[in-house]
Amino acid sequence: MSSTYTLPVGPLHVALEEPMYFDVKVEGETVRAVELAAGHVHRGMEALAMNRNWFQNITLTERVCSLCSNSHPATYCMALENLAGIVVPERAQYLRVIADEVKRIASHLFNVGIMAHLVGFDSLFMHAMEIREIMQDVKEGVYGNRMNLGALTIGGCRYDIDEESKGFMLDQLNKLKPLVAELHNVYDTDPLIKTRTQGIGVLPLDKAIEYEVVGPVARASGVNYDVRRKVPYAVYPELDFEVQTDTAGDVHSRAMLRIREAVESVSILEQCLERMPEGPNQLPGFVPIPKGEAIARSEAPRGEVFYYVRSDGTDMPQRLKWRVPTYMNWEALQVMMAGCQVADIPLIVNSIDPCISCTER
Amino acid sequence: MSNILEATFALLIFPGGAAALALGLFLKGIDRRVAARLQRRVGPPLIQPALDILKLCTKETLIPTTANEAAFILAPVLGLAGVLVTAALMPIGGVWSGVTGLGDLLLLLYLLPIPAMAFMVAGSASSSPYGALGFSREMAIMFAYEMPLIAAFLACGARAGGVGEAAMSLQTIMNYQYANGPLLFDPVMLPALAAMIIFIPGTMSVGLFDIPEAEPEVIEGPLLEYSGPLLAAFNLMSAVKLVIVLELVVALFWPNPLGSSVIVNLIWHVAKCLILMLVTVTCFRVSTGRLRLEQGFTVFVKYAAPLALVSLGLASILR
Amino acid sequence: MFKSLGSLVTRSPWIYRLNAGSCNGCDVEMATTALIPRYDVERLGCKYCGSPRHADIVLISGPLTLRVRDKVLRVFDEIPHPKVTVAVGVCPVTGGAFRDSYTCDTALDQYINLDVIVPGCPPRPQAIIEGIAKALEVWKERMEEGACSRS
Amino acid sequence: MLPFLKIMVKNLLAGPSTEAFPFAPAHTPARFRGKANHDKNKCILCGICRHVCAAGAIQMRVVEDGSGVEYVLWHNSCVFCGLCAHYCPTKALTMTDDWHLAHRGEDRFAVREDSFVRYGQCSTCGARIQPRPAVIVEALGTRYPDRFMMCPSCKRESLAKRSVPAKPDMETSETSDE
Amino acid sequence: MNEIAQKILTDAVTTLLGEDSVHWTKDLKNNSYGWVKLCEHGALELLAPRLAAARARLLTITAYRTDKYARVEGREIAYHFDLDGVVLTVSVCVDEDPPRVPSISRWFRNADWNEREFMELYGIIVENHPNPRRLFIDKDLDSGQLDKLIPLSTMMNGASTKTLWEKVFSGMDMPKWAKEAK
Repeated sequence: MSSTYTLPVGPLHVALEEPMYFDVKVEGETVRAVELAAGHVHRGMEALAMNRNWFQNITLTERVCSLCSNSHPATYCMALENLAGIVVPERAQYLRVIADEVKRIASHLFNVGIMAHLVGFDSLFMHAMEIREIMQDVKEGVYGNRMNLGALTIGGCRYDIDEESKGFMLDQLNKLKPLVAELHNVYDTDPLIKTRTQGIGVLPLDKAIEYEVVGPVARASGVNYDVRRKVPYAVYPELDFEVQTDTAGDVHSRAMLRIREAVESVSILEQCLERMPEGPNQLPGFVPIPKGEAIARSEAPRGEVFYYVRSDGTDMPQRLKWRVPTYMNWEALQVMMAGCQVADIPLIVNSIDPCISCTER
Repeated sequence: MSNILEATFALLIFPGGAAALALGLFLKGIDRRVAARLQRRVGPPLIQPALDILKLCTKETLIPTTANEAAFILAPVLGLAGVLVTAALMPIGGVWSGVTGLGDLLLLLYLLPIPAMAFMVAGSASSSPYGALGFSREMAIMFAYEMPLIAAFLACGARAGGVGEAAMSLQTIMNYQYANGPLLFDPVMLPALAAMIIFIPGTMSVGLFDIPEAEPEVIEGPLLEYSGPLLAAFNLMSAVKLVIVLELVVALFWPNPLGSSVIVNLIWHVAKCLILMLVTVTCFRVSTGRLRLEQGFTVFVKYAAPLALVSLGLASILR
Repeated sequence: MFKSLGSLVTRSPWIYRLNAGSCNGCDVEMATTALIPRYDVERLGCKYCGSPRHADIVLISGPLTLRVRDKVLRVFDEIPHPKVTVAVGVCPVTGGAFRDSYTCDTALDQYINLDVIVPGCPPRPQAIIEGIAKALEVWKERMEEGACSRS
Repeated sequence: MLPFLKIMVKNLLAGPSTEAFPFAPAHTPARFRGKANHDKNKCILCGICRHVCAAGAIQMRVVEDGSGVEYVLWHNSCVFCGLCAHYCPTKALTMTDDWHLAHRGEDRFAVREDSFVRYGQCSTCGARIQPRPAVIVEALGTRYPDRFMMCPSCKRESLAKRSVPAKPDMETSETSDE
Repeated sequence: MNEIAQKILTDAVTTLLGEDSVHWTKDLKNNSYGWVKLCEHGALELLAPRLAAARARLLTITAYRTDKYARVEGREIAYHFDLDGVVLTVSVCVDEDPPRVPSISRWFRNADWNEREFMELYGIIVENHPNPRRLFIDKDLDSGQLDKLIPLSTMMNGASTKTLWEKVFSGMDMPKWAKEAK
């Protein structure tokens, strides 16, 4: 079995949520080379964005990717607000943070759940997904949809949290907390999870810097970069949370980091619900967008999201460009996958929490 | 004449053939239902495996153009036939003593790998890289689990037959147990039992050892290209294989009947198989994930085989 | 005879998920529907399968991008008859938010007959289950007509 | 040693967490964004819903005799974002919590919100004006409801007739009623 | 922290392009954004190594037409760099025909994908690119899709949408109001 052969992974592969094509050169069970082919989910969204007006783009950017569907319109609105000098009411800023963190918890739990599925531990996958359902219920109950919250508008938020939904949210968080702690323990101590994920897909610190990876992938390798702290936005400067980092840089440490971040997010949510001031949740009327250019960044579940907007004074963007975290992380896969086993490919790919629809737009 | 009739009956109706199929599907149904309960689900109805087979039979059969057609079709058919024959040979304590003169362990050793062989032929015949990968994995894991299996066989034989007297007949082992109590409660045989308990999920490819058919890695391996009735044959094969493997372990370690009534003994036998399956298959697959190939290999070589050898050694010395 | 067979056979629908370039919202919801205890489609006999050759019901999501089109159609062709197609989300029908993109071939029904459509962006799991139930009706009708072969 | 075993036992004791659906109705939260509902009695045909709709799910066409507009919201194009309802000035468009939209493929063009919005008529000359639904007129509580129902030219005329003693600020506020 | 990074970036730019070549803005949360305009792309090859030496990282690259509908010729490419939370945007004018810019992937590894992207979307030639293959768009499509933008009116009534809507209006069934009217 020493001869090398090519194993096509994808584009429509069960282990991948989305179409992505890898040509994996395999020798026996060991991976010798990986080549990526992208573009299956390229929907030409940047061209679409230039042909839709400012309002339509709120919805369009939300459809870039459904797992971080709140970060996109939030960053887009922030870019527009930077451009037009709009001051968002404080309550709306809190509401935005709440929407972001709810999505973050759900997204991280989804990722660690899928990891369990990929090592064949379906019961643990189901357990993690059941925990995620608590957050899904929050999304459905407070926002009205399980994936695309539709929470944002230019100059504020479309939804408000009244006493009833606040109580509902706190109940759900209380339900969630012990379960996430238990899940953390399972992932931390289960011998199978450990044997399958520790020391796999290692990305050392110097490589992480060289490949300029972002988000949990970078933080698990020891890069302390969280947009929420580095480039403060919304009300993050006033909130008390810690940026999670790790040094191992393997599949296991990335998963653990995500669970720890979910725990931090729960605490952020509680702080927000407690401190949220009274006031309007959005600016009245329509705000004109002047000519100019602006940039906004935010921390999506997968890492840094970057938006660049350029307006020529009409009701459509002259150019709307966004860069998503996975775009930065893809290339680092070649470092992680070097010399791994066939069985580890899905695990390593999943550990960067790939969002192909984000990347290819 | 009556011998031939008896053998035909054994092959087609009981305990091979129809009875084995029914028992296999029943066990699979229970397995799925209990697994669902352990995962906080309701689970499918008990007859679900049978419904699946029925459904598959109404589906179209697609054969990949690049496949070796004859091997592609023959693999599941021969695999199923092989397990059905094997099932007819399996003795059931107090009910059926196996086809006389045939129920010996050496023959079983030849027959047991048939399903794995069928998988391998299927994997290589389908000419897909995943099939090939599944093939090589199945082969590696088979070599690994055959070792503890043979060692455990020998240990039981040695315990039942004594030094120098190779008791390579299941009947002898069972008779020994009827006389001296089941080997299950024999401390000397405990390591061998442990090895067999690791062997069952290994040969059934569940839990830690779900390696050849791993869905996210090799997309169900050799089964990838199969559809319709041929896939149904594979599913039936694996159901009957489950029955054989469980019956084998029951025969080796606890074949003792409950009384003289055939019906009671039959129910008792099924109950033992069921409990064994719940522990070694259902709970095992629900509470674990899958190992990498070389890790799975290590489990058999490093733990299961030595355990069985310990029993073999003890059994040989103590006699 | 076909009648009783139809009602028995449709109790074992195996599901295959086909992503034609979706934003992954529908895919995540399909995975949720198919796999987690809260919705437990295994009650209905559903099984989520990894190979298209094992499938009976195909859930399609996404606006069918040009790059993935041929691959989707090839995989779809590998699904044995009788099969039932369910469009999850509006993208396969009209493109949804991605309508008229230069890379989207939008109307999937030019290539594949969509038997059931579940609108939503993404539809909630219960709606997907409803769609699967509708698909079972379609399948049953086909079995009763005896239209099992490749048409 | 095996932390999951504990969860497994707990699962077994807790019993299934499966919802009864599809064998019983499913719970739907009040805020759920299901299909949009268009109330023709509130619509003033301002078109903001069509303007903000990213999915192009709303189309309005003047019918042949010019008496009104056929308003179609096609659920197979709608992405259920709710922006139309958010920006609708008269709340003629609302998001309902109805998610039972799964349908057969052959019905794909029939799954839509369909209404006919009749144009308003100038109370004086009978010319075609934007709809002036009673609900809206009441809600606005305009000081000169009769003038509100006029076409722009009749309104101008009516204003001119009584413009001799008119206060300028009042007129500006009236014109904004339009 | 912010000031230091801002100073490093300013120095890197001004030593090459002179004082006042970088213009700083702040958003409401006091984050700094620097804007540099390069009217001649040769300077990019000199600026990029300086920024790399200052340990800035490339966020992304945005290419665009100076006029969206190409009524006026001219493209610009904006390179967005980040140093410890401070963003510096270097806009490079690309006026020649055919448009061309030098590759900066020698200094910034992740420029690779970005450059391939605007290569295929705007038909801009990148000189010395290590791997100039298509990235996202299908080989059946022409490059420069975003270069020749279709005006909104055509877009709104894109062919496929139009056919679909004709079917909606012609109605597989009669609308309710029409039935009532009869």
